[in-house]
Amino acid sequence: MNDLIPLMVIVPIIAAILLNLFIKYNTTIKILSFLVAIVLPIIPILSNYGLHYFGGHAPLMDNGTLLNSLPSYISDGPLSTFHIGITYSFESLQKILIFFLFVVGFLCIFTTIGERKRTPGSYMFLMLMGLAAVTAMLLSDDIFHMYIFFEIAVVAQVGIILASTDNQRYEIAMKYMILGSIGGPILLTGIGFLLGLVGSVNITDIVYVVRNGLVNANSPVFLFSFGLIFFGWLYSVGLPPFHTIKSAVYSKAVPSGSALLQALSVVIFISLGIAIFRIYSSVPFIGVFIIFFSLCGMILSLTMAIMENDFKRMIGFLAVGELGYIGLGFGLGTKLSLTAALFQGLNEMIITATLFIGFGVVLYMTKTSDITKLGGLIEKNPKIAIIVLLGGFAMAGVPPLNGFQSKLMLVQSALSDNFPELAVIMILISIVTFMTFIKAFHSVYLKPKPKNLVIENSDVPRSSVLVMVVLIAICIVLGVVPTLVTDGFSGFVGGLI
Amino acid sequence: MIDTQLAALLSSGSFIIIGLYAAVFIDNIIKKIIGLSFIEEGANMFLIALAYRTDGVVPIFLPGMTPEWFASNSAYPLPHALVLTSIVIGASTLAVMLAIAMVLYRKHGSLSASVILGDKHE
Amino acid sequence: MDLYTMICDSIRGFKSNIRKDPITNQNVSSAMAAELTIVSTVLTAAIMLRHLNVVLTILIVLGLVLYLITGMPLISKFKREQSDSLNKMMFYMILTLGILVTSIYWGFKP
Amino acid sequence: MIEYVVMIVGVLGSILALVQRDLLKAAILTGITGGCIAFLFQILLAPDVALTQAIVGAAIVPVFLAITIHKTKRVGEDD
Repeated sequence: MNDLIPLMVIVPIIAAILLNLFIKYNTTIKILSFLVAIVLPIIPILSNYGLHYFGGHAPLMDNGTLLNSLPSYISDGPLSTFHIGITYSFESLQKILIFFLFVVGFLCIFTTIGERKRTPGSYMFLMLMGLAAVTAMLLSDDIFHMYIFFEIAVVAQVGIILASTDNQRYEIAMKYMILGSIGGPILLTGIGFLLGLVGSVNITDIVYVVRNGLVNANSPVFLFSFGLIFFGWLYSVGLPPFHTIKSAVYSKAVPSGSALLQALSVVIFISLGIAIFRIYSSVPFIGVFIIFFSLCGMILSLTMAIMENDFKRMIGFLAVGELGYIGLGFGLGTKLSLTAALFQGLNEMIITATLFIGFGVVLYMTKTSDITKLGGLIEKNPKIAIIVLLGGFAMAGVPPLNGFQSKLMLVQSALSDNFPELAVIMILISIVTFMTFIKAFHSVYLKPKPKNLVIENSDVPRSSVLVMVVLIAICIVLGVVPTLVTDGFSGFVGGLI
Repeated sequence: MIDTQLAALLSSGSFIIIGLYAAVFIDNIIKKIIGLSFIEEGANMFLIALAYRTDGVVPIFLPGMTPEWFASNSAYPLPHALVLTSIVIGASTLAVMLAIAMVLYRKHGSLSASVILGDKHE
Repeated sequence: MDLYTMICDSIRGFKSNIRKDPITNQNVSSAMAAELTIVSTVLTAAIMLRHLNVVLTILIVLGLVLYLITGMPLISKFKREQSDSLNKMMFYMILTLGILVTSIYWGFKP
Repeated sequence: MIEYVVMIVGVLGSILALVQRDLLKAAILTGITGGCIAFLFQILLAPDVALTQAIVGAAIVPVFLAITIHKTKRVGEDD
């Protein structure tokens, strides 16, 4: 049913507004947010592939009676194929990614409900609003619509940071907003250049116009718009020079919030990246730019992660560094590499959620995130230690977990595209990731326990453990049967190139 | 005399540059935020200036106009619709930033960006 | 021999460069790991320029080797530059924007 | 002719707002710039946007700024 497509955006928004109304009633908020979160993943499974035209504004081509009543310079020209209203397209990529995004969102909401005695309604509001915004970005076929929902997602992200109890949250939120208020309008200016050149903000129309030579794809205006939109993309995903602020953002939020923030970033990365890839695929050097910034992101974030002593910040840097892999896949631009990049994005969402929630348990128990003051926690709860270790294996790419499959695909695509150096770098970075993770794991769990370490809450919330088990189960399933999702992704990529 | 559209584009560009200058070089955080609002307004004005048509009419279809005449004389209404949304988004972002600035002032007792947004906690 | 002493000195210099944190073996070893990661990945990435021009690649790789070895404790500089200070973030952001727009607008004009 | 004058006033107002030491004056000058931009939107054939911009840029934003300045500190440090 195509009518279900807009519901994926509408349901979370309405639920968020309702939660804001019932902000005084704790039980109502718990029940309502739980119900909404459990209903959300069902919607993308039930709905069919297809397009949804808002307000019924189909292109003129599809509307015979209206087309015949128009003068011939409209009905015969390219104008008749233009999309008049906002269009949502729902294909295999959207189906898989939105399903897993909602699953991660559900697990984060579930963790929050379990960890806190009193569930804050405004926090739930922000989480649902962020979910709705990135879903709209993924569904939308309209680059300005993406910009609007991206700004909404930024405000929701800032709210999620502010909802934590960290001492530095206001400073980081302010920095993120200041940088965002420069990155956002620059993205808007790039969209403006594109709009002035083409006259439409619909991506399919822009691609049609560029492919058919109606617009000179080498004109300085087109290239300039590429530069500005690319800069906005760098800001929105946290590649350099924004990797420091992005990792700071991850490290200042509540752990379940950080898990959601990383999921939001990945989806923003993929949706805007696909838009850029589709529009500017004729520009010859687009891959060079994307590969350069992705490599910088991987190297800089990884080296910063090794040097870090705060495990929240370390996981934040690792998460940002992993985003570089998706960028490399986009930069290579072959069918295999794009499929691998999308798969890697999906894996990253799940794996980083595991790690954030797993180390969040440590933070919950000891109230400190400095690894020099921690140690010996494996005696307290060996189960969680094993789950976190599995998450680290998945992130580093140890078989048979899902990270291995996507990284193997990426390495293969780099080799087959005559870039063996990229393959070498990917493997190197993967090794260093593993080393960094083991350093954190060793000093939190294996090192002898320092004498002055006080364990304040020794009872770990069951919900967190359950959530981690579910996430690791997803990791293993995707690692053993990767064709569950890669078939859908490669089908989508086949239509893209 | 340069025509109106070019002048509007130039002034929107100067708004963006003034705003960038303020955001980078001015230390006071309220003035930084004012500069950011100028960047936002410059981007909006750029979109509106793109839609302008010399000797055109407002894109409202009035009785007595033929569709052909309207199509060849009116300004392009799509950017207007986009800018309406963008203005509101800009104002709400500004409000959030000002609210955070108030909290930061209460915490640090200063409005200087190098004091409150520096690197001293590392 | 000269080169060898230089590398040894720079490794000894790590301890003095990481003065902010309490000095542990773990800190020094992680700094060295980061240093080696940067050197190896940057050199490997530089080889990718062979798709443009082989002679240029050899020159650039040799230059990078010399630069990376002579300026050996790189990581402390990197860490200082990537701090949480807003001014540094803003500086690198404007730098990136400038380089991006300039190279796209003038460098690639056909 | 009037549009060139308004543009110059708007750009000058933005520069003046940023060099003020008294932040309240800066807020008022921001309002003047917002009003000039609203007027320019009217000239650039976008009357509907001009209405919104007049409300947001000339009234709401300066009031927000003034409230913040009232709650914090009126005179900025030297910069």
